[in-house]
Amino acid sequence: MNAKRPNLSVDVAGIRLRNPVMPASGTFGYGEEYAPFVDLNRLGAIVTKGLSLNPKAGNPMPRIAETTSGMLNAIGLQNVGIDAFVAKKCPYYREVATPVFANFFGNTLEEYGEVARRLCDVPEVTALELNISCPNVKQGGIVFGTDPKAAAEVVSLVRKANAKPLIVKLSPNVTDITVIARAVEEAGADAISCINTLTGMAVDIRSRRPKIANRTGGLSGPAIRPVAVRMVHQVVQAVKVPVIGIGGIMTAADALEFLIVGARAVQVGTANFIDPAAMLAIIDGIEAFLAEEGLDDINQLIGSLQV
Amino acid sequence: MNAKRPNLSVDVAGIRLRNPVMPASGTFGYGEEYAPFVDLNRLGAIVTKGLSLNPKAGNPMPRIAETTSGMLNAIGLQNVGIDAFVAKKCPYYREVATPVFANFFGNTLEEYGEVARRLCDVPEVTALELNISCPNVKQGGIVFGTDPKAAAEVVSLVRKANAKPLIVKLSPNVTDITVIARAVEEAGADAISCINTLTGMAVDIRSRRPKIANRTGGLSGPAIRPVAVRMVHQVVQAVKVPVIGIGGIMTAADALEFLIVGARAVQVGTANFIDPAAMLAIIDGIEAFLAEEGLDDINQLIGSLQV
Amino acid sequence: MKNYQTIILSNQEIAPGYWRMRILAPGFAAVAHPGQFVMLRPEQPLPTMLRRPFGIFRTGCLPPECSGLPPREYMELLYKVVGQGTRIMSELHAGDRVELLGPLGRGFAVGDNACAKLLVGGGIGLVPLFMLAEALIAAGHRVRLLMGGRTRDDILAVTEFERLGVETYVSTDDGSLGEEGLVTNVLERKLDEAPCAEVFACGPMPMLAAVERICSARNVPLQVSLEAHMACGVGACLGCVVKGAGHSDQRPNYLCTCKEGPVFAAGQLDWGRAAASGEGCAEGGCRQ
Amino acid sequence: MKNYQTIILSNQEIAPGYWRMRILAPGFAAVAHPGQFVMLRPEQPLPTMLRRPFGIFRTGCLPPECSGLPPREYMELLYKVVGQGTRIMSELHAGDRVELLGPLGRGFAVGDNACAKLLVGGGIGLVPLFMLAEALIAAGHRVRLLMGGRTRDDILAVTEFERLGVETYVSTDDGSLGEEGLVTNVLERKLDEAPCAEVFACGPMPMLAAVERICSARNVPLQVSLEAHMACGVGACLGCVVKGAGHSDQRPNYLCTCKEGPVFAAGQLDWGRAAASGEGCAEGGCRQ
Ligand SMILES: Cc1cc2nc3c(=O)[nH]c(=O)nc-3n(C[C@H](O)[C@H](O)[C@H](O)COP(=O)(O)OP(=O)(O)OC[C@H]3O[C@@H](n4cnc5c(N)ncnc54)[C@H](O)[C@@H]3O)c2cc1C
Ligand SMILES: Cc1cc2nc3c(=O)[nH]c(=O)nc-3n(C[C@H](O)[C@H](O)[C@H](O)COP(=O)(O)OP(=O)(O)OC[C@H]3O[C@@H](n4cnc5c(N)ncnc54)[C@H](O)[C@@H]3O)c2cc1C
Ligand SMILES: Cc1cc2nc3c(=O)[nH]c(=O)nc-3n(C[C@H](O)[C@H](O)[C@H](O)COP(=O)(O)O)c2cc1C
Ligand SMILES: Cc1cc2nc3c(=O)[nH]c(=O)nc-3n(C[C@H](O)[C@H](O)[C@H](O)COP(=O)(O)O)c2cc1C
Ligand code: FES
Ligand code: FES
Repeated sequence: MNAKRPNLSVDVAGIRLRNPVMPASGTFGYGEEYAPFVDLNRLGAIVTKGLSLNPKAGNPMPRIAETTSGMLNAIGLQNVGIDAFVAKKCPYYREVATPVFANFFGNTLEEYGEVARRLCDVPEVTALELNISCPNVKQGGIVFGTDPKAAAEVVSLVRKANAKPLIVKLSPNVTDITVIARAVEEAGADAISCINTLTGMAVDIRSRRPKIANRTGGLSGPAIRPVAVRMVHQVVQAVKVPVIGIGGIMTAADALEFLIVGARAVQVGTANFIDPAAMLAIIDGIEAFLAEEGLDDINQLIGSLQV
Repeated sequence: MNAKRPNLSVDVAGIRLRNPVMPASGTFGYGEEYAPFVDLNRLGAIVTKGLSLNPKAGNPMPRIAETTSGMLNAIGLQNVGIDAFVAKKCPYYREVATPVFANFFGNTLEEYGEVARRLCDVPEVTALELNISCPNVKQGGIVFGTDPKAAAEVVSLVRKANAKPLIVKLSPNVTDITVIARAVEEAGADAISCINTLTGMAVDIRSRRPKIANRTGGLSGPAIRPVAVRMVHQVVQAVKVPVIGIGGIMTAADALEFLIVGARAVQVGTANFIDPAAMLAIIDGIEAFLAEEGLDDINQLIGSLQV
Repeated sequence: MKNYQTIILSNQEIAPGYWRMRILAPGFAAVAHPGQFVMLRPEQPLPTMLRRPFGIFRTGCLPPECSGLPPREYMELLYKVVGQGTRIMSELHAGDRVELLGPLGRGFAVGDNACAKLLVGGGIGLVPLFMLAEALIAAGHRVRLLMGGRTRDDILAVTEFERLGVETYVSTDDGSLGEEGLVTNVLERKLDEAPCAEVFACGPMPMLAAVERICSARNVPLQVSLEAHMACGVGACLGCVVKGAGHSDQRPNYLCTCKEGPVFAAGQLDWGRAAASGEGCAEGGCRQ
Repeated sequence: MKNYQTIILSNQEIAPGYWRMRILAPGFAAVAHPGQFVMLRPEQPLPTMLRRPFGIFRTGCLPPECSGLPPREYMELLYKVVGQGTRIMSELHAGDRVELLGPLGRGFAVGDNACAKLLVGGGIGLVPLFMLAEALIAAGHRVRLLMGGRTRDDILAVTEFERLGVETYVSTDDGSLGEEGLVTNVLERKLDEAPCAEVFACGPMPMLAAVERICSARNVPLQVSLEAHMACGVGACLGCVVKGAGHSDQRPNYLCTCKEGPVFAAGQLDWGRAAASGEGCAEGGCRQ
């Protein structure tokens, strides 16, 4: 046995994280909600729920439904809005020694730009995570993240509006994710996180109604993990910037799959609902795995896929 | 209780099926393999494994891996080739009073056309199911089914080569499945079946190798059902031809979700491996549901989604 | 609020389709308030994965045993088998491991109002009322339980309320137990008899909407306990929202059932819409 | 071949990590051949879903009981806990329901060759050899079992073979039981002593490859039982293929492990590639 504990720290978008494990946006509130279960100082980063320029009401109820080894959600990006976030949520982060990634979105290019600008002078926010899985209301609802040109446009705009490290989060609902990944890299992304949820639907057969009011919702959870691992594998090969792997991570073994295909860090989403302390178990499990395998640095494992 | 048994028969591509339940290609062999467990005369149709012009070797081992509520396969479309199919497998179908759908594919336009032609004079084959989830080797490996123009081209070619009812099976690995669906409808498809498998990957964390030799494989099983239901829902609204729903159907309740969103029939894939008699249970379950709901015809249920 | 990794002490069917599960939970009783809930999950590989929300029926303590077993604090659920998750729960045995997150949410507010306390329960909605009754009785209040159900099988634990000293009035839709008819008819009658009252209700949404109409027409204070589909139970996912009073698309007023509820003062909620929607719970979202 | 929906009669750990499961299976014994296998699945909601393949260790019959229970035919598995599926199996109890598909595949061919029979088992690879030994002994053959494992914990059921009248030779990598070294060393010695022999082997692929080299060098007939990841078990999915003799990309010769195997005459297989690949089973695909 290795007496020294293996190094877990990784660099993402120029930020040193104490370990590669962080929550996925929208599944961990603003962090504070989980403080009774998780010592936030043990996480690699905190990722906020998606923020928008104005407070957003979100979708009607019901908003969630369970599916086989997955869940659908159509929260509708409900959030307090960027100003309330800065005023009411950020002060809490001063007590936490963990970098905060602010996830945000917009319905127009201008909105994206404006949110980015308002986060410039917020010292509590270390980096931006740009969610491009949102419909562009001005361009007929086409999702920013499914068109490489629209994706590049929003990324360069945000890039100019705010100098903080910029992570761009990709949608999996595309024919070729590497095209989008390359477009956002060229436009200035410092890192890429993927994947967001797959669009899905479930029906209550008795009432003949969709199980969620919005009809379709985002599928997350272990069901989607193979799709996520595949996409992360593809993106890692297509770009030079670090990639954060997301999708169905429940255990350390799941997280390791992403790291082995080359993800520099991972985000844990749905698992937080099932076990509020899931991320801590994942961090401990990764450390134990490294020790078992005789590796003294997690960076030896990252991208170690044998093909 | 309704004394009369509810009508289960549906029309797909001009063919009357005794019920809407049939196997998904590649999960039921040529039918004969499951004859010890399933009375083939009880099925709506028999769908063969994917056939190609020449016998195809398929991929190296391992070819399958289980994932959470799903499985990955990379069989590589191994098959006996169209001529051996006609000579050796078709005679068996003469003893079965169930329509046979021949699923087939090609690596070039010409191959698609030639297979279709060779199926012209095969009376045992009732309809063609065209699998367009294959890479077009001549056009740099771009998958026929991910590009509306390529998809339309192969469909019209096959349409001309063979007058039998033509079902086109769509790939889910696209940004907007309705674009492909409309393209193949315009090109002459009599029905659309969807979905084929989602591309996925899994890694053995100890050996750091992909769990299947081909690296990526097709994800099937209940994990993908919400994605499949969503896509069927979209396609049903986008086209006029009947749609056959596929993806993660394990139980009658699962099949009913597809029928309610508007699928005229369903295919059962991975479930056959778990329970060889799964399709019979699904047929019985659909019939029982209709009776419980006081419906005397399955067509009253099809497309009954309340939105 | 704690995540217990603990075991089941017993799990028994008490009426067709209704089960009572006793779970070892040291320290739970001291922090649990009437009307709070837990998120539960069997600790075994399962195809369902989200925790299920359940009201806290009661807490208690097993005395030490001759065998030397020390006293054991427990909490109890009463649950109805409605789908896959509750069916799996009903197949668990004493000794099986479960994960229990709780106590969660905001329970009933027990103020100093001296009027009679009317508890209105519909079916399994009875659950959060038992600890409330215990607290009210302990505080010296007169407590009546109006308990409604479809048939006699849906009337649960009434004798346990009676043992506390609660006056109980049972009604069933089919008259198979107690009075025939809706529990809301009984409520109207009781309020007409003695208008100085405070009402606490839990049950299906149509029942709650009717209770709300009855109480607001008479200016009787009302608290209701709602249900909503939940993922996290701690206010993080925003899956469980209901529309609060004055909610509009322009000025959203969302409330989290899990964190700001499940018990709400009737005045906090948007009843117009909730009643119209006919959903099993008021509709809406999380106020920030 | 039948799909049994049946129950477990017993499930016991017989060595660290190795379990023996007895399953009620009327009519199974009459149709099961040595070397065949079953596909098994616990009949309960599970996150894993595919059936797992297991060799048939033996079949038998429980005598009628005083309680009036009639005689009960069963089949027995010996299995090693290696992953989630086998772990879940090890947590099952008598009375739990399982689905059992079988007997499946092609077992050992027992010809009229009069030479001595050498059975070579590596670890859990011992399983299909027991019924083979029974059949060979019954046919009057002299049967020897060469059993290898990493440590003494991997040497199973040897006394049961001895009770049949099989001569057993145990070797372990660490010498903790029997001879220290590889089972293939023992095989070479035995064949040198008495070259008129027929070999039947089951175990990890490197062992099988070594056995094949030893036997083909001496022209000794060999049958091997292979493992492959399986989905259907009946020849429909083509997931379980191995490369047959003379296989090439141009002229593929694929064999289904589930249908044309799991037992193959060594000459049917493509050993060059299989040995080189170092996989847990020979590589390849299904001949049509
Ligand atoms: C605060 C609160 C307290 C509750 N207390 C009790 C109680 O004491 N006893 C009791 O029997 N039931 C109670 N319920 C309802 C209980 O949570 C559901 O019956 C249960 O989740 C159904 O799970 P299932 O898997 O059997 O059903 P399914 O219908 O298969 O569940 C599918 C999904 O829908 C959710 N769901 C289904 N019905 C409900 C519902 N009525 N409320 C919330 N989510 C639902 C499930 O949690 C699951 O995520 C309570 C619900 C809430 C929100
Ligand atoms: C014909 C045949 C006979 C067998 N007989 C026995 C036996 O008698 N006793 C015994 O202990 N084991 C036997 N095995 C191996 C046994 O099937 C695997 O150990 C078991 O499937 C592992 O399942 P798991 O979920 O615990 O492991 P996991 O590794 O979690 O399984 C993941 C997937 O891989 C498959 N898999 C993993 N290892 C193997 C393997 N070695 N062979 C085939 N599939 C595998 C599983 O079936 C599953 O689909 C046999 C295999 C075959 C093909
Ligand atoms: C309830 C819920 C809310 C989410 N909200 C957001 C969000 O606001 N912004 C975002 O980029 N992703 C959001 N996501 C997606 C997750 O961050 C993550 O990409 C996805 O859930 C896949 O990971 P998982 O399988 O580990 O949950 C949300 C997911 C869930 C389940
Ligand atoms: C082992 C296997 C082989 C398959 N082979 C084919 C094939 O040859 N042609 C085809 O169109 N689809 C093939 N499919 C896809 C299925 O027909 C079906 O579209 C998919 O599995 C989703 O359905 P399911 O979730 O019910 O399995 C195959 C699927 C599996 C699992
Ligand atoms: S259940 Fe997640 S916010 Fe209420
Ligand atoms: S396991 Fe399906 S063909 Fe062998």
